[in-house]
Amino acid sequence: MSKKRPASEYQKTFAFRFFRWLSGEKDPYIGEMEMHPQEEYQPDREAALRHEREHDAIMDKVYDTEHNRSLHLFHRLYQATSILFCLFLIALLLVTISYLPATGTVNRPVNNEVAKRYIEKGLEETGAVNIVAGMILDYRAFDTLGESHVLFVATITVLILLRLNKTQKDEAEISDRRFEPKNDAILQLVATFLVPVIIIFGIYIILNGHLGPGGGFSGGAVIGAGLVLYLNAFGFKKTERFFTEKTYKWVCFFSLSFYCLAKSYSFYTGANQLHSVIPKGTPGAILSSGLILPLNIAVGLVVACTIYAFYAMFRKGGF
Amino acid sequence: MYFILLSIFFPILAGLFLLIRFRTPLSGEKAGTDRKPLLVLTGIFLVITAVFAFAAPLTAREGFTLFYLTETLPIYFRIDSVGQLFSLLAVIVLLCAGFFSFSYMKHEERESRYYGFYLILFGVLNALCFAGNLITFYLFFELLTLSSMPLVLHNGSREAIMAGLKYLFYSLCGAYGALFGIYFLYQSCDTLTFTAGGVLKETAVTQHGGFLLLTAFVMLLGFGVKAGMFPMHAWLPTAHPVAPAPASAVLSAVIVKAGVLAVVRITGYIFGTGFLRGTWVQTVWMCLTLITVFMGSMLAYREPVLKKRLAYSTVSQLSYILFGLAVMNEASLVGSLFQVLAHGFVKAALFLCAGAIIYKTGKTRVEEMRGIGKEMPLTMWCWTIASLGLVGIPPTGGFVSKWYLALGSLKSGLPVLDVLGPIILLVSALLTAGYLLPLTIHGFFPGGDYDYSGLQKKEPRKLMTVPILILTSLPVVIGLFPDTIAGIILMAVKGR
Amino acid sequence: MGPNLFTNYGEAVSAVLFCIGFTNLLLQTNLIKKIIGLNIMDSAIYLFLAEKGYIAGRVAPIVVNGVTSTEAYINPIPSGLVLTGIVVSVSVTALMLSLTIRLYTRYHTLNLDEISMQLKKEGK
Amino acid sequence: MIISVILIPFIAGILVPIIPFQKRWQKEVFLETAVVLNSILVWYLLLHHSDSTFLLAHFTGNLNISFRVDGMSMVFAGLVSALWPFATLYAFEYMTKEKHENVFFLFYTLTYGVTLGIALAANLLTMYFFYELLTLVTVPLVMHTLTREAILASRKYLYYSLGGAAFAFLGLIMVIVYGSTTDFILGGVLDPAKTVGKTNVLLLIYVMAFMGFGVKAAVCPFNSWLPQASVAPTPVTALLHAVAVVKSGAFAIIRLTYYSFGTDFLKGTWAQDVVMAVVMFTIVYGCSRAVKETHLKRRLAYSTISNLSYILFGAVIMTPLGLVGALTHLVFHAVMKISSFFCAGAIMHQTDRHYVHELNGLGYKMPCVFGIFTVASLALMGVPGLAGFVSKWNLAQAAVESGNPLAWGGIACLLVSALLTAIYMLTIVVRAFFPGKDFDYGTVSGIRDPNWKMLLPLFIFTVFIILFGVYSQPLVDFFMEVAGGNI
Amino acid sequence: MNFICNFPFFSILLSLFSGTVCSVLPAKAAKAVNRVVIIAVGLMSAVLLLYLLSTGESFIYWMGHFPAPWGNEIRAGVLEAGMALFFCIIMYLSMAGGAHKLPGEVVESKHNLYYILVNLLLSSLLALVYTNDMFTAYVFVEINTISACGLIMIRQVGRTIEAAVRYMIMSLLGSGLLLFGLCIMYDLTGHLLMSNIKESVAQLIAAGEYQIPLIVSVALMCIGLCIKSALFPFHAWLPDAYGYSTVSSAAILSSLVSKGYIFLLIKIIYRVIGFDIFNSTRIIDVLFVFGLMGMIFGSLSAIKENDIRRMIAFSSVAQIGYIYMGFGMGTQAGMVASVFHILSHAATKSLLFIAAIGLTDVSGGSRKFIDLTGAAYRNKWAGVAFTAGSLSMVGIPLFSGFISKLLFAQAAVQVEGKMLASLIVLGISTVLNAIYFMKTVIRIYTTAGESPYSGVTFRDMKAYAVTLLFFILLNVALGVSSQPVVNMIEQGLAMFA
Repeated sequence: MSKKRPASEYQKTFAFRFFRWLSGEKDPYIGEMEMHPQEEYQPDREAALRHEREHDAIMDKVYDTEHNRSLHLFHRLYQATSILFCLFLIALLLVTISYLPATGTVNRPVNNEVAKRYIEKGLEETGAVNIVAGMILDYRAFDTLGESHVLFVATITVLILLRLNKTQKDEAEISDRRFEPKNDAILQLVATFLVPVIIIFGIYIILNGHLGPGGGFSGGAVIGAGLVLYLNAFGFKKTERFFTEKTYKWVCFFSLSFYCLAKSYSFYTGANQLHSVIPKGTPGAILSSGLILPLNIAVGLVVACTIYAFYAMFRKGGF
Repeated sequence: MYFILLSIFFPILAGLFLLIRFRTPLSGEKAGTDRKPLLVLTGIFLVITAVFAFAAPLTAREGFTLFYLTETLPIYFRIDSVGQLFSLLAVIVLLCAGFFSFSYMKHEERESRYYGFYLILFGVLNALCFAGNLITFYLFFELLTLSSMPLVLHNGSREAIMAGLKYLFYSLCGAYGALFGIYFLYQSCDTLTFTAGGVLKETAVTQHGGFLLLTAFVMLLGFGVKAGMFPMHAWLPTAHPVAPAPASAVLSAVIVKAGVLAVVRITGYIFGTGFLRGTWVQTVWMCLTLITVFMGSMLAYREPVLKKRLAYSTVSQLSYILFGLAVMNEASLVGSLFQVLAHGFVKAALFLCAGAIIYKTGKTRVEEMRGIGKEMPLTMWCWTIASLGLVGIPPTGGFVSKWYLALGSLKSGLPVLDVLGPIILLVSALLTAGYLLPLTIHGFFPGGDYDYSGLQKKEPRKLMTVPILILTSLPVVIGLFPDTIAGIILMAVKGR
Repeated sequence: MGPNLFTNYGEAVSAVLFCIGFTNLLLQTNLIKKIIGLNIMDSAIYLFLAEKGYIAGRVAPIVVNGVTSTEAYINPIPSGLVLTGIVVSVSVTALMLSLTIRLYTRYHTLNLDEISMQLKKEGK
Repeated sequence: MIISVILIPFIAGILVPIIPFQKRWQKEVFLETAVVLNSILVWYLLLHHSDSTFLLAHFTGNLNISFRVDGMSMVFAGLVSALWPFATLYAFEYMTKEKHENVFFLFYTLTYGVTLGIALAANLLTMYFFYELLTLVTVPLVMHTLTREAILASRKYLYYSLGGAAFAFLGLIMVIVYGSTTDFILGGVLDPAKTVGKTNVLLLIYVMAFMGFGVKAAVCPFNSWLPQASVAPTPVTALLHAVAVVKSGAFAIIRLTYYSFGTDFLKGTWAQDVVMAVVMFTIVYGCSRAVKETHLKRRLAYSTISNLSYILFGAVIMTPLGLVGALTHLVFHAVMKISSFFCAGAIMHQTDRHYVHELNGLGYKMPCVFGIFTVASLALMGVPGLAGFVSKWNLAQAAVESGNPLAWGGIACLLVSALLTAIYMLTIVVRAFFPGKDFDYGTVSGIRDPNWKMLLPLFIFTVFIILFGVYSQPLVDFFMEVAGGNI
Repeated sequence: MNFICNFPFFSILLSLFSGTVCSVLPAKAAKAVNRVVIIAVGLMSAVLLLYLLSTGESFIYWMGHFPAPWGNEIRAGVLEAGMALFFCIIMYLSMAGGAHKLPGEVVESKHNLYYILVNLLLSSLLALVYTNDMFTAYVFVEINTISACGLIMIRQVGRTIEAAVRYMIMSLLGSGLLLFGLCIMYDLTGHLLMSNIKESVAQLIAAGEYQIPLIVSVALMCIGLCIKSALFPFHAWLPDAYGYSTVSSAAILSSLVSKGYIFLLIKIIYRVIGFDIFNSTRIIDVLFVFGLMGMIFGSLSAIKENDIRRMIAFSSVAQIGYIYMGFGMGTQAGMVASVFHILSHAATKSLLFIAAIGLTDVSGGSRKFIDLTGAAYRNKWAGVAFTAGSLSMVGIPLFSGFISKLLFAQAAVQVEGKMLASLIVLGISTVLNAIYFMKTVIRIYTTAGESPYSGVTFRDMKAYAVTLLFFILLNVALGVSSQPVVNMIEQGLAMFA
C-alpha cells in the first residue's frame, strides 16, 4: 500500500473483493435474488412497422437482381455445376455406350425371337405388309392407344391454356386480322394448287399405312400441314366455313371413340381367346390387315385436326 | 425421559402458542400497553423450560427412541455429559438473555414473534443437546437454523432480512454438507447413535477409508459453518449487527456452539478421534482454524462498529475451540470445552453490554463511545471484566481454557502446528486485548479534551443489569475454580 | 472404356446430343431455347433407337414380294418405338409452346427467372 | 373393469359440454361424483388386482393395446387417483374466474383417463399410445387462456412433447425388434440372443429414448416448455405439470429402464453415465433457474424440473433401491409440489399477484395458505420430519449403496439443489411473513384466505406431507416389494 | 379365364374412353361421368382385389391376341388391385372435397376439360399400376405428366403457369432419362416386357455380361422417376405446383401422381431388375441418402413457409423422402413400409389439402398464417380434419402415420449399416413435422379477438364435411387395422417376385 490508488480503481482489485468477502460484507447471491419482474409483452406498433420496413428493404435487396452479387455468384455456380454434371453425364453415357453391343451386327440381344416372329409371321398374323405398322397397331396396340391419348391430352391442355372465351375471341380476331396477310395473291394462287395435292398425298399416306412407309400419324400431319397452309392463305373466315371447333371436337370424339372401342374389342377377344370377327383380308390390298386401316384413318383424322388446332390456338386462341 | 421431552416440546408449543395468541395487529403499530401478559407468560415459560432442562439429566440417563422416521432412522434422545455441559450453557445464557430482552425489546416491533421463536429456539437447543444419534441431531440442527432465523431478521429492515437470509443459507449450506456425510456414514457405520470412540465399521474403514476422510472433512466444513470456521464464516459479521442484542448474545454464545457440539459429536462419537488423528483432515482442519483465529482477530481489530467487532471476535474465539478439538488430545479437549463455557458466558455478557449501550444511547460505533464509562459505569465494568476474560487474563476462565489449549497443542506432537498453534493463539489474544480494551480505556478515560458536560446517568434498569452481572461473574467463577471445572470436564470426556 | 465406342459411333453421337439437349433444358433461361433443348434430347433418343434397330445390309421391314425371312429386314421394334416417341414429343412440345405463349402474353418475357422474379414481386 | 376406469373419465368429460346443466353446482356435483367414483374404482382395482392382462385390441403384428395392474402401475395409478378428486374440487373454485369452463373440464377429465391409461398400460406400445394422447389432451388446457403467452407455451409444449415422443419411439422400436415381448417385465425384456454385438447401438437408442421421454420429465436441454406452460390455469399447472404429465415422463423412463431395457443390460454402461450426468445437471440447473425466476408459478415449475430429475436420478441408479428412491420421490414430490402449486394458485386466485416481489406481507393476510406453503417449502428442502427428507434419504442411500462414484457426485447435486431449494422457497416465505420495516400494510388489505373448496385439498395434502415425513414405512415397504418384483 | 380378370383392362379402357366422351359433354354431365367412372373403377378394383385374395396368385392379361413377348400385357396382383382401389378412393374423395371450389378456380367453359384430365390421369395411373410392359409404362407416364401439368395450370394464375413450366421441365428431364435408360435396357435384353426383361437380366448377371450398361440403365430409370416424383433435390417445382393449383388438383397431385411414379419404380425394382439385383447396386444407397436429406430439408423448408398450402406441399417433399428411405434400406420390410407410407401419405396429404382449403375459405381466401388465426372455430369440420391430418403426419398412434413410422423404424432396425442414420433422421424429422404442423394447428385454434371473417355451418358444406369425415375415417382405419393392409402389401410384393 505504498502508493495510493484511487478508490474506484481499488474497488476493482481482486484483493478488495476478497477482503469484502472475507469480512462478510459481500454475498454471492444477493444480486441474484432481488430481480425486477419480467416485462409483460406489449405489442409495439412502432417496432412492427420498423420490422416491416426492414423486411421490405431486405426484399428489395433480394429481388434487385441487377446488383445482387451473391445471386450472380449463385447463378455462376449453378451453371458451372450444371455443365459439370452434363459433362459427367456425357462421359457416363459414352462409357456405357462403349460397352453396348456393336451396332449393325446381327448377334445382339435385340435381334431375338421377338423381332423374328414380327418379321416372319407378321404378315400372316396381322395382314399388314408394313411390319412396323402391324407391330404398332396390332402386336403392341396398347402403346399406340396410349400414344394417341397423349396427343389428345396435349390438345386438351393447349385448349385449357389458350382457348379464349367469346369476348376475348372477338378482340383476338380483330388483332389477328391486322397481321393476317390479306389477299396475298401469290400465296393464294400457290395454295390453290398445292393444298389439294398435299391433302391427297396425306390421304394416300394414311390409306397406304399398312402397305408401305407411312401411317395415320404421318398422313395426318401432312393433311394438317395442308390445312394450315390453306388457313394462312385464305384466313379464318374461309376455313370456318368447314372447320370450326365443333367440327374438331366431334371428329376427334368419333375417331378416338372408334379407336378405343375397336381396340377394346380386339383386346377383349384376344385376352379371352375369343375369335375375332374382323377379317384379315388379302395381304397387299388396300382393304386388308383387319383393323389397321380404319385405325390409321382414325388416327390420321385426329392428327390432322390436332395439328390444325394447335396452329389455330397458337395463332389466335380459337378457331 | 419425560423431562427430556418436556424440555424440548414444552417451549416449542409454548412458543407456538405465543405466536398465535399474541398475533400483533397488522397495522404495524407497537403493541405498547398490553406488553405485560406477554412478558409474564414468556418469563414463566422460560423458567419452566429451564427447570425442565435442568431436571432432565437428573431424572434419566438412558436413551429412548421417540419414533422412527423410517424403519432405520430413529429419533433417539440420550443425555451424556457433553450434552449436559452444552445444555447448561444454553439454559443459563438463554435465561439471562431472555430476561434482558424484556426491557431491551421495548423499542422493537412485534415482540410476540420474537418471544415465540425464542422459546422455540430454546426447545430446539435442548433437543440438540440431548440428541442421541446423528439423525436426531441433524433434524434439530436444521430446525435450529430455521427457528433462529426470525430472531436475526427481527428488526425487519432490508439489511436485517438480507442478513437473516444469508444466515439461513450459510447454515443450510453447512447442514447439507453434513447431510452429505450422513448419507455415506449411514452405510459405513453400524449405527448412527453417538458412541464414544466412533461407530465406523471396520470393513468400511479398510475399503474406502480415503473417501470416509473426505466425508469427514465435508462434514467438518459443514458443521464448521455454524461455528464460523474460515471459508464459511461470513454470515456471522452480517447477522450480528442487525439482530437485536439479546438475540446476538444467544446467537454468538449458544447457537454457534451448536456447531461446536456437532463437531464434537462427529469427531468423538461418530468417526472417533483415532480414525482422524494424524490424517490430512486433521492438518487441514487445524490450518483452517488457525487462519480463522488470526483472521477473526485482525478483522475485529480494524472494525469500528461495536457489535460487528464482537461478531468477528466470536469468529476468532470459536476457532480456538475448534482448534482444540482438531488437536484431538485430552488436554486440548478440556481446553476446548472450557472455552465453550468461558466464551459462551463472556460473549453473551459482552453482547448484552453492547445491547445496553445501544438501548440507552443508540451509539453503535466504537469511536462514539468515549466517556461511556461515566454514563454507564456498571455496564462498562462488566464489559471490562468480560473483556479480560476473553483476552485470557487470569483468573478468568479464558486463561484456563487457553492454557489447556496451548498445553494440548504442544503435547500433540504434530509437526510445525504444535508450536505454531500456541503462537497464533497468543498473537490473537493480544489482538483481542487490542480490540476490546480500548473501549474500556476510552470509556473511562476519554482524554483531556473531552467535554464532560453532556454526560448523564444512563445506567439501565435492573432487568438488564442483573443478567449482565450474572453472565460476567460466571467466567470469573469458573476461572477461580479451574481444577474443579476441568475435573468435571475431564470426567465428562473420559466417561463418554 | 469398353470395346465398342467407335463401332457405336451413332449411339455416341446420340449420347452427346442427349446431353446437349439436357443441358439446354437445364440451363437456358429462355423458354424457347429450353424447348429446343427438349427436342434435341428427344431426337437424340430416336437416333439412338434407330441405331439400335439397324443391321448392316438389310432393308426396312416392309415385306417386299412376300419375303418373310429374318435375314432380309432390320429389327422393326425400334422403329415402332420411335414412331410412338415422336407423337409424345410432339404433344409435349405443343404443351410447352402453349405454356410459353401464355407466359409471354402475361409477362412479356421469355426468361423464366425474370418471370419468377415478377411473380415474387406480385407477392401472390 | 380395468378399461372402465379409463373410459369413465372419457365419458364424463365428454358429457360435460353435452349435458345442459342448469346450474353450476350441478355440473360440479356431476364431475366430482364421476371423478371420485372413478378413483374409488381405481383403488378397488389396485387392492384387488389380479395378475391377468386385459387385452383391448390388436394393433398390428404382435403389438396390442392391453392393460395390467402391476406394482409400478399401482404406485402411479394410486397416486393419480388419490390426487385427482382434490384437484378437481380445487379446480371448481379456481375456474370461477376463467372462461370456457366446459372445454376446460372436458379436457381436464379426459386427462385423468389418459393418465390412468399410462399407469395401467401393460406394454410399451400401450404406454406410448397414451403418452402421445396425453400430450394432445393437455395442450388445450395449456392454451386455455388463449393469450399470446399461452399460445406460445402450448406450441412449445407440443413441439417438445411430440418431438420427445419421436425419439422415445425409437426405444419402442428397439424393444419391439430386440426384445422378446413389449410387455413390461421387471428386469427387462431384451433378448440376449438378439442383442449380441448390438450393445452400443442399443445403448445409444436407450439414451435417445431416455431423452425423449425425458422431455415430459423436463430433463435439461428440453425443459423450457415446463416453466412456460405455467401460464395455464393453476389446477392444470399443479396437477398436470407437477404430477400427471411430468410424472408420466418419469414413469415412462422407469418403465423403459427397469421393465423394458432392463437394468442388467444398462447398469455400468456408458449410457448410464450419460443419463446420470444429464440428470445431475438438470437437478442443479433447475434449481438455479428457479432462484433467478421471479414469477411464482414459473419458479415452482423450475423447482419441478429439478425435483423430477431427483426421481430420474433414482431411476438411473438402476438398483432396486434406486427404484425405491425414485418411487418414493415420485409420490412424495407429487404431494409436496401439488400443495405448493395450490398455494400459488390460491394466492393468484385471491390476490391476482403473480410475481414473487408482490407477495410481501401476504403471510399475515393468508396465514393458512402461507403456513401450508411454508410446510411444503420445508418439505421440498428436505427438512427431516417432512416427506421430502425421507425420499431424499432413500435416493441418497440408493446412490451410496450403488457404489457408483458418479452417483456419489449425484448426492452432492442433491444437496446443492436442496440449498438452492431453500433459497428460492424460503425467500418467498420470508417475504410473506417478514415484509420489512417500511411495508405499507394498506396494500394487502382486503385479502384473505380462500374458501373451503380450496383449503380442504391444501390441508389434506399438508397432513400427508407430515404423515409421510414421520411415518412412511408401510409405503416404503410397499415400494420395496414393487422394486423387488414381488407385486 | 374368369370374367373378373377383365377388370383391370376394363378399368383402364373405361377411364380412357370416358376422357374422350367428356370432351363433347357439358360440364355437369362430365362431372357425373367422372364420378361414375371413378366409382365403377373402384368397385371393379375392389371385386378384383377380393378375387385375387381368394385365389392368392396374380394373373397376366394379354392386350391383344399375342402372348408375351410379342404382345402387350397387363398384370394384376393383390398389390396392384389394392393400389387401384386406393387410388380410386382417394381420387373420389379429393374430387368431392374440392368440387365446391371448382367454379371459383376454373372458368366455367373449361370444366369439362378438367374432368377429361382427371379421367385420363386416372387411366394413366391405372395403367402404371397394372402394366407389365416398360414402353407402355413410358407412354402412360407421359399421359400422367401432361394431365398433371394440365391439372396444375387449369387454375390460370401466373404462379401456376410458371409452376407448370417448371414441373414440365423437370418432368421432361425425368422422362428423357427414363426413356434413355429404357432404351439401353432394351438394347441389352431385347425385350420390353417386364417379365422377359427380368429373365434376361438374371441371365446377364449370371453370365456377368454388360454390367456397366445395366447399372447405368437402372440408374437412369431410377433418377428419372425420382425427378418425376419430386425427390429432394428435384423438388423445386413442387411447392408452387401444389400450392396454387385447384384444391382437388393439389390433393390428387400430391397424393396420387407422384405415388404413381413411385409405384412404377417399385415395379421396376421388383419386376424388371429383380429385388436382389437392385439391392446389390449402390443405387439404393444414393436413394437412401437423398431420402434422408429430403426428410430433413423438406421439413425445414416447411417450417420456414408462411403459407399453409405451400407448407403442406413442402411436407410432401419430406414424406417422399420417407418413401425413398424405405427403398434405400434394401429390405423387404423397408419396401413394405414404403408401400404402406404411399397409402398413408396419400390418405393424409389429400386430407390436409382439402381441409386447408376449408380453412382458407373462411379466412378471406388468404393462406397466410396470420389470417388463419382461429379459422378452426369458423369452420369446425375443416379444423378437426386438419388436426387429424396433422396428427397423422406427426405420427400419433391411431392414425395411419404412426403405423408407417413404426414400419419404417422396424425395417430400419434390421438394416445393419443404415439403422442409426435412418432412426435418427426419423426422429428429427418427426420433431420437425411436429413443429410445423402443430404450429398450424395451434394457430387455427387461437382466437385473436374478433375475426373479420364469418364462419360456415355444417349446412353450408354438407358434401365437403362428409368428404372430410370419410378422409378421417380412412386415416383411422389405416391406423387401427393396419395388419390386413400390411399383410396384403406383403402378399402383393411376394407376388411381384
